[in-house]
Amino acid sequence: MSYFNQQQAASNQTFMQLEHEMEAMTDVFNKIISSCHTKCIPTKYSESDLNKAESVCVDRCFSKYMIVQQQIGSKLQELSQNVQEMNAEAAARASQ
Amino acid sequence: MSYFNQQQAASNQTFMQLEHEMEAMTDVFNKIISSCHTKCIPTKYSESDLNKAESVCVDRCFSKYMIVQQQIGSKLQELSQNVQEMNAEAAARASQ
Amino acid sequence: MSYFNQQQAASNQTFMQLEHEMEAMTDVFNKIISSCHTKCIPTKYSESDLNKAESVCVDRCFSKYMIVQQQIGSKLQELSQNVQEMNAEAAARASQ
Amino acid sequence: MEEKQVKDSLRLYHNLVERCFLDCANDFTTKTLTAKEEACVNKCCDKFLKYSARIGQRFAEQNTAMVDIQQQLISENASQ
Amino acid sequence: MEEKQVKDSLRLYHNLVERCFLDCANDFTTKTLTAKEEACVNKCCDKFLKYSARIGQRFAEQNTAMVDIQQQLISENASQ
Amino acid sequence: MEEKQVKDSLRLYHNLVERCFLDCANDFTTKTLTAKEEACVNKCCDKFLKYSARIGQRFAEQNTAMVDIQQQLISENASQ
Repeated sequence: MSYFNQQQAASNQTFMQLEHEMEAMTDVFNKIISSCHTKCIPTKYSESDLNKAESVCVDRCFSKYMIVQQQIGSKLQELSQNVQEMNAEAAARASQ
Repeated sequence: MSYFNQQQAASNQTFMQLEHEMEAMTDVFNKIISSCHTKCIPTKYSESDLNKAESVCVDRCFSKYMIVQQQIGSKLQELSQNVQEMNAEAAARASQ
Repeated sequence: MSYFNQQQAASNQTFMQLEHEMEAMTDVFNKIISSCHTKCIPTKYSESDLNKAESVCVDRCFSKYMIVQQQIGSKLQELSQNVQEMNAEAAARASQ
Repeated sequence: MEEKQVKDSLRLYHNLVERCFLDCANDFTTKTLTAKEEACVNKCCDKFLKYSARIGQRFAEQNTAMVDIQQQLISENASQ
Repeated sequence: MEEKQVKDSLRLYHNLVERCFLDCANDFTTKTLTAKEEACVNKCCDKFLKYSARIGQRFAEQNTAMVDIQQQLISENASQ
Repeated sequence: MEEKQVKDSLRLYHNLVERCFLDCANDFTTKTLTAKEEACVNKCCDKFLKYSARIGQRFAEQNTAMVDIQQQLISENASQ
């Protein structure tokens, strides 16, 4: 593969990753929209505005959602590292 | 771009639009199916037929869904026109 | 179409079918995950483990989901055969 | 286009299974469906097919005018 | 990318319609919206747009740092 | 195929976050998780992983026969 082709492939990959990340971001955004609506917006609709109490709840809800995402993300990463290490050990033992 | 290519591009665009519209239509159809089921069909399932009361409810439910879609569509179009006018004014002021 | 091209087309078709089936399988898997969670896992989360009662419920839930899928699948297939036979009869009558 | 039809049919099927399972399967002391659950699934399925056919009919009536215009636009485009 | 924007806008629109329909339409003795239902839909729609703009703002603040890094990576890649 | 795996993993992750958030976060007088909420999220996550592994196992058992037949069809096709 020529230098040019390598660059091309690398930037295609970056583009693909970006696209996937943007799709995942849209997905997360929609999940937050629906979750925090359930938590903070009463379905009576007595007024058009987002009142003070609702606004505060929305900000806290967003913040908590991010923290849960972070917490579970770390947990999954840890788990996946443990699995990889176990696989590596098993492979090392098998090749002896 | 040749005349032929222009025609080709135009009909491709029409096709793409049609595809998007058909996807959106399927999406709307599925949302109506699930919404009006919630509103009109009791989950006891005492009979296989759609009885008179359920049928009437389904027709009214469909009609109301279309009206809500229309009402919100008009609202969003109005909003988007206001934003476009504001942008146009800002651009005009900036170019003076 | 050459013999090679036919083989190529046939294996592309098999690949496409496989892809569709895998997508459908992922979809079914996610529906079971969400349905049996609703049926078997209380949202109190008093412990990290899946206890005995929950595990038994999960196995039965999975089994029942498969049976419902089978039952409805047979029903739909029967219906679609009836429609095809009616169409075939109508076509035969029309061509006389 | 045909591919889309297969996908839509599969989606209808799997949504129907999920709905009737959620509405009808409520006894997890057994591994197979009880007679009551099985009867419920049959009625749920029959009623849903009639229900969605009715919505489909209303939807088609609603869209007829719109689709007519689009078909015309396409055939004009094709005949140029 | 523009195609994605059209798709996302349509999705927002259809989700908004579904939400306000479910929350506001509750009287199926009539074929058209009652005055009460219509008022509810208007408030539901206005409030939802303000609500989702607020979430969008928080989301953008959150993502700014991350996107900055990505943009830098891409421009370095492009300039080589 | 690998792309599909990444997509499926991301989907699992985001569904898990949404579920545990909805089931565990209930106190919006604070901006960070309370100790009780954090413990709930941990248990929710652990239990869900065990739960989905169990369903996955049942699902795999169910599909083994079907996939065997498909694999055979493909290898016959490839060897011609």
